[in-house]
Amino acid sequence: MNKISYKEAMEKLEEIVSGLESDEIPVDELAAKVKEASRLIRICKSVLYETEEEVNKVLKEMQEEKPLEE
Amino acid sequence: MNKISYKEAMEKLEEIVSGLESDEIPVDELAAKVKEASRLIRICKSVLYETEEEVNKVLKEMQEEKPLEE
Amino acid sequence: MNKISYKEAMEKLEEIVSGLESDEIPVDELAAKVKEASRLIRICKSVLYETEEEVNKVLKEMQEEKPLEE
Amino acid sequence: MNKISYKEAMEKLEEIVSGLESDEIPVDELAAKVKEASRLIRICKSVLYETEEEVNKVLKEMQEEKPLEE
Amino acid sequence: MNKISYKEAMEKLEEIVSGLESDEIPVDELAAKVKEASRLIRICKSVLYETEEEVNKVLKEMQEEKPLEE
Amino acid sequence: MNKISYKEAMEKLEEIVSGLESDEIPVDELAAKVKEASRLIRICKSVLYETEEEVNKVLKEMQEEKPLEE
Amino acid sequence: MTQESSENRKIYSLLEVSLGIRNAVAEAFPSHLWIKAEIAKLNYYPKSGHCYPDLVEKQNGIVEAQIRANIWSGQFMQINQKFRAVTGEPLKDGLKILFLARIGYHEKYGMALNIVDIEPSFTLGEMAREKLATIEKLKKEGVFEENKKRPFPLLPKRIAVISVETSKGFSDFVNVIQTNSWGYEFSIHLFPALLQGEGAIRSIGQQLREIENRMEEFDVVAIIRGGGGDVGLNAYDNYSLSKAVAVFPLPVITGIGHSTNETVVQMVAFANKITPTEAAHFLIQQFHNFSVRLKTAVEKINRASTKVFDEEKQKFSHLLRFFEVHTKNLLSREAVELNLIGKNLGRNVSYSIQEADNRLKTLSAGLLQKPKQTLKDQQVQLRNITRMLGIQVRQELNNSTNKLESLQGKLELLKPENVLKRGYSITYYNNKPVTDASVLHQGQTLHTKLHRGSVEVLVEKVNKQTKDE
Repeated sequence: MNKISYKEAMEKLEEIVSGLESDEIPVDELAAKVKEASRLIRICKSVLYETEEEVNKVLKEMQEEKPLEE
Repeated sequence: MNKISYKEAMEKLEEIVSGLESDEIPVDELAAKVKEASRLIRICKSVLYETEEEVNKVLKEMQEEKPLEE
Repeated sequence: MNKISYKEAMEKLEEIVSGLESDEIPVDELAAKVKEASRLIRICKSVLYETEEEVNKVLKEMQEEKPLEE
Repeated sequence: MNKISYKEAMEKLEEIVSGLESDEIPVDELAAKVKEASRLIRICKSVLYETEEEVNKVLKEMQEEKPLEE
Repeated sequence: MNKISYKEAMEKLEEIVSGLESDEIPVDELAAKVKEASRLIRICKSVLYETEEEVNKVLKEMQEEKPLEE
Repeated sequence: MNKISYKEAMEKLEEIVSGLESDEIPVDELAAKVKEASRLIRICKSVLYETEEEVNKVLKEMQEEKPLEE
Repeated sequence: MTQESSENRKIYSLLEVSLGIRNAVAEAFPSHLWIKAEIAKLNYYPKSGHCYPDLVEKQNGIVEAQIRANIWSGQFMQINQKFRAVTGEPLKDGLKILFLARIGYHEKYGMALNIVDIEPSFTLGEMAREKLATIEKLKKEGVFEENKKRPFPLLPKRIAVISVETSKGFSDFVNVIQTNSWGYEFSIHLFPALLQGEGAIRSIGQQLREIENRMEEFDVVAIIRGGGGDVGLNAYDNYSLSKAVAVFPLPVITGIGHSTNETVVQMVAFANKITPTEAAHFLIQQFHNFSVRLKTAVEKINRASTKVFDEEKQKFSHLLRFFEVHTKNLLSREAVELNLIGKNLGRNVSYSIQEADNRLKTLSAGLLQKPKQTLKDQQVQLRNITRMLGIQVRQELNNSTNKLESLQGKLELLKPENVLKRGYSITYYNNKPVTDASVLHQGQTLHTKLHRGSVEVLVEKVNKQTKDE
């Protein structure tokens, strides 16, 4: 589950980034998108820097906030 | 006032601009149109400013966290 | 006095001028017509002036607004 | 004396002159007609003069008004 | 004496002359007719003279009037 | 003596002359007729003379009158 | 040969028999022989320096022959050194060797081959042959590349390490991983195993199975061997171990030592990283890669959003400029038009007035001329009439005078005196002129008047005549 989460997070992040780069994201949605990106980055960072238990905690928190799947 | 989205505001602005460009706006309505444009620009600026604030905040937060290194 | 629109005033003016050009205005009415034209020109000028003032004010306001950090 | 309009005066004047030209006016009435014509001419001139004065005044006023910047 | 108009006088004169031309006037009446003609001529001349005087006066007046500026 | 008009005199004269010419008048009356005719002639001549005098006078008067300016 | 059967038979002492065997063997194998066999167990005793290898010959994995051997310490060192120099392996269990040996029997120790020399090139060939066979078999089975094709986790965070806890390799590996200066957090789980020699095959295999059972807990497997130098690696050419690695469901990273000759396990592993340190760095590198992607994403977000902001701001200043320029243009255009209208108005009005004035002048001129002309015409007419009057009157008078004179002339001619003058005479009777002779009678006295004077005339004869004569 963890594997999928952060991998998905990276994919979504890069999707958002390429959306941003191709000017597909309207200004109205920019903040939301960047926030979402930030959230995804936090997930990814947690995998890089946190211990396994901490990562699981972060992912659990994140998923409680908002599910990644949209 | 912020009920209107950035995109809508921009579209309205462009409408006004193309109206001016094709001389379709009578002198009588010019001031009103420019006022309207000003209002729309102010709305857009405010949206943009808020978005920028928010985005910058998020980006700053992101960088203040353990930074990514190579 | 400003009940009449710029457009209407312009149309009336053009009517008077073309009336003059085609010698359709009797001498008896000439002074009245010229006075009327003068009045219309003054109205138009005043509309133009006011519009300019207003537009300048709006544009100035727009430029004086706290610019977004760049 | 100014009860008569320029137009009426001109019409009468033209009638008299064309009467004179076609020798339809008897000598007996000649002096009276010439007097009448003279009077009509004076009326017309006076109307024209006044009109010109008035028109010039109006035009001068118009030119003295602060012109709009171009 | 001026009861008779120029026109009537002229008509009578022409009558007399044409009477003379067609020998219709008896010698007995000749002197009287000539006298009559002379009187009529005098009347006519006087009318013409007076008319001329008057016309000249009027015309002179007309020319002396301040002309319109050109 | 002037009771008889030039016209009557002439008629009588012509009557006498034509009577004389048509030999209808007996010689013994001839003298009387001739005498009569002579008288008539004298009358006529006198009328003519007077008329001429008078006409001349009138015409002369007419010409002596101040002519109209030309 | 048990004790119970000693009565009827010649009984040999053990020594006798043993000496007999010894002689027989010495006789049968008088000189050294080149023999090939597999070292089942080396049995090296470092203390004495002697080595007592158990040699076997296997066929299809079944031991068909077995014999003990010995290499005395004096030779072992030399042999082993030479062997190692050539094969990269020390003498060890499982090796196939070609050796020069004297077959000897010792009463006390039994049959033994005294190995005096070993030909390392044979073992090398055997090892190479075995390795090749393993590779070929794996390829034939289509599993050779299998581990390499495993999806490598984005982040090899949870590492199952097969190693020896006390080994330098393991401690190097752990050290590099845990003390990475970037703060990457790994989780390492050690699965201890033998990493050298024949035992390694089984031991590693076992741990691999253990890891496979708990596969969900790990991202990657690292086989870490260290401190053992270059020796003892040919277990890694073993088919079963190689296959186990090749088909392992998680990617396997090897850090099993410097080998000029890659072992099959290293070949089939997902990544072969020679040393434990390198393996550790490889894993850290994956974190770096991930981190770079993240960093790139952040930078891109930063750049893209900055670009969006800049562009939008630019739009605003363009819009502002546009409105400024455009409205100014529009207004000044209108102003120009207004001024033009004003000028036109002035010109047109002046023109209209001028026109009216001209018309008035024309009429005035007509007025100035025509009445005078009329008056002059009338004067001329009047003068003509006057002249005509004079002429006519004079004519009339002349006519009358002429007529009168003509009558007078006629009358003159008809006067009796003038008739008598021409010789005519008038004859009267009784004072009546006689025009008819028939009324006269002879003898009558008639009175005849002549032009001058008169005479008394007596009628002598009357001649009657018709009038028509």
